[in-house]
Amino acid sequence: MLTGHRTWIFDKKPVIISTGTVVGPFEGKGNLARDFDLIHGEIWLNQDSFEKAHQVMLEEACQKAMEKANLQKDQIQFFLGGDLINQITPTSFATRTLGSPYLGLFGACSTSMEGLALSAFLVNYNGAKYILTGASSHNAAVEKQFRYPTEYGGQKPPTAQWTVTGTGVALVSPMGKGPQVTSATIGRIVDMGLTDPFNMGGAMAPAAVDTIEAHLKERNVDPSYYDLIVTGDLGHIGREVSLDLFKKHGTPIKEENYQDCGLLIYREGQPVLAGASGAGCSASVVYGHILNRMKKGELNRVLVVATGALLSPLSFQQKESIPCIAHAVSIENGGEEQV
Amino acid sequence: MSNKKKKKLTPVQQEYQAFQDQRETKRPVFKNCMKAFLTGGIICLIGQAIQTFYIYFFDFTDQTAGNPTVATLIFISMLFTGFGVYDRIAQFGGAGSAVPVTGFGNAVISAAIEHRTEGFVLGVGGNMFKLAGSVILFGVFSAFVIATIKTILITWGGL
Amino acid sequence: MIFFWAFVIGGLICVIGQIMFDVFKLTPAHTLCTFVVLGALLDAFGLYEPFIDFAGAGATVPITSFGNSLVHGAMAEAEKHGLVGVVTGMFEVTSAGISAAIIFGMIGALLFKPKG
Amino acid sequence: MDSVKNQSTSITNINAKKSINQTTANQAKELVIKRDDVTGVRGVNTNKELLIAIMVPQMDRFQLKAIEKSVKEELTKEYPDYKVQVSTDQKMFLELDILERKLEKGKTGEKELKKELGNIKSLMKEEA
Repeated sequence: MLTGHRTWIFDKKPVIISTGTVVGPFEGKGNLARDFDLIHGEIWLNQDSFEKAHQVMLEEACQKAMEKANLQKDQIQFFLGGDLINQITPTSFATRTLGSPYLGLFGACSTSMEGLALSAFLVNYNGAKYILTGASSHNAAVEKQFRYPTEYGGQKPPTAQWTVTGTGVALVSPMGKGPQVTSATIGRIVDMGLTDPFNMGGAMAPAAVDTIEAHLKERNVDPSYYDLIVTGDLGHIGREVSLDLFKKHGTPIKEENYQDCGLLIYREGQPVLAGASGAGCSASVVYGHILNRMKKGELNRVLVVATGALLSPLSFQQKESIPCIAHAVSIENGGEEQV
Repeated sequence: MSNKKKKKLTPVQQEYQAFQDQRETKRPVFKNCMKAFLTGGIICLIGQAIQTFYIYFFDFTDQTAGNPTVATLIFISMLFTGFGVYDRIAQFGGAGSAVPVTGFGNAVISAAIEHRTEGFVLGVGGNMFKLAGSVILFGVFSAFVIATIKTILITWGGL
Repeated sequence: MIFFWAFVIGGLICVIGQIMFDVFKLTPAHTLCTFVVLGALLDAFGLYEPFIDFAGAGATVPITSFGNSLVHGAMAEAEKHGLVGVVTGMFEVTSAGISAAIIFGMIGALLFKPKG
Repeated sequence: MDSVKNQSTSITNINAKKSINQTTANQAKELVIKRDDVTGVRGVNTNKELLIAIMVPQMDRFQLKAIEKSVKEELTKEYPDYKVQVSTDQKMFLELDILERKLEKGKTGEKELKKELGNIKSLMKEEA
């Protein structure tokens, strides 16, 4: 049901019945290692290219999610997902293995929540019984495409962020046990004219603020309604900038209830500069860490705001600014199991 | 950013950029310069050592020793790039590792290694110079212009 | 003594590069292109050779010397063959650097895999 | 490296009596070392040629080519009968140093000396 301009309230409360998260070695050394289903020891995953490794990671995550929910491949009705590589080939190729009907998405690093919002919408209106949705990224594959060859010696400024090698998928269903998707706010493009591809956080912060404020207003709730508002990959700079923007706009968001996936995933001292980024960042942290905490009852209401910078190497070279977007999805613990 | 570019921005964008600028982590310019000095200096020092070695033990003069020195440095650069060390050095040294010829070698070699998965012809061959190509282009073209002007001046201007 | 100056001059050239990175926010590619053109220009006025005499590898190892030796090669041939020499002599001096980069690039691609 | 540094502050006089007469080279060295912008000299002569390698203090190396030229002019004026060659190249200095020592020991004959000089000269002609 549409509320306001761009918020959907899901009255049937679709359930995330299971998740699958797979990450690389660098993430395995981070803070959240215990929350991931599978941690690979090396970034090649025994494949002969980074792109194939990227694809395999997604296949494994889907497998994990289906295993946990006791489902077979042919029971999955739709797959909604995407990644950052040209024409989202890793996701498309992984879905070729999966064999289910497939809707490819691109929202850069906001793909995870774009997929979850759409899946919840489809499920809410009886469009499907089981939908798999997810997003993934592979550090080396993304670096290769967006920046320089991985072994090239280019100094990254302190504003740069580290692309996560990781993937997270969620199985959404109208019934079952698990955290429920209660509402979603679709973001609009916010472009503040920033052009520095090594400062994504600063570019994306206004988009996150725009979506969060719209969500709170249209859903008519106070920020304190949520135990946690978690952004996708704003990093240190984006988080700080967005907090100051909230202050400026008079939105009472408490610093301790406002976190960022890009800051949660890595340990202090890992050389990631301003934090993590990548489509797999919010996907793996939310579907791994955040949902685990919800299942344990540490968190009951969470608003996930995945942020994306919609640039390409081409647009950057043509001196275009960086358009940004953020999608918000609220995930809440339901009282009792739905049937 | 130039003023011309700024004029195209809306007031809201300008306001946000100023806002963002205050919060952006500043690049530690002085510290980076020190690191670049150290890294670049050491690479040149190694270069000098190699050059002296070639002069003392082979038939190379001050003039001709430059060539084997450059080749040797690029060879070392290949090893460091291949073993995944050069990008670490570069994160520390910045321009200190990019400006010496080893940085040129690194740009060629890293691209070659990276695109091996696309095959040797289209991958390695097609991408080898995707970073270093511009250096060659601008070097050659500017040298062409300069040498042409100079030659014309010498021939007809009696310089 | 030459070792000391190779270190200092080489280091200082890199500092200029770092300033171009950090203060003028140029990409590495833009910085290096600027350096090469600068090297060629300095040689046009005969200013780069004394630098090499003074600092040795401190002046020949940075990429500026690439522009310098391109002009050098071109000029040496131009003295013999006129304007045609500008084109034919271009790579006379710099061939070592470029051929080394190509050869070791290929060997690197055969031997190594990116480490990520 | 160190050995050259020490040598560079001095000049060596080769015994004139042994094998080939090196008086001209010795005199030329005495003359050149008096200059402020030269710290070391090596040189050898045949009956037609005079080869001199000089070392220049670090701070004067910016004017390396000019110094080379002026030393050459000075020597050409002094020894008009000889074909004078002056070099600031480190390699030349090293090679002449080796040759001087051989001459000092008196083991080098005239033929051999000419051959060695030919080698050194061809080395110098190679463009970078």
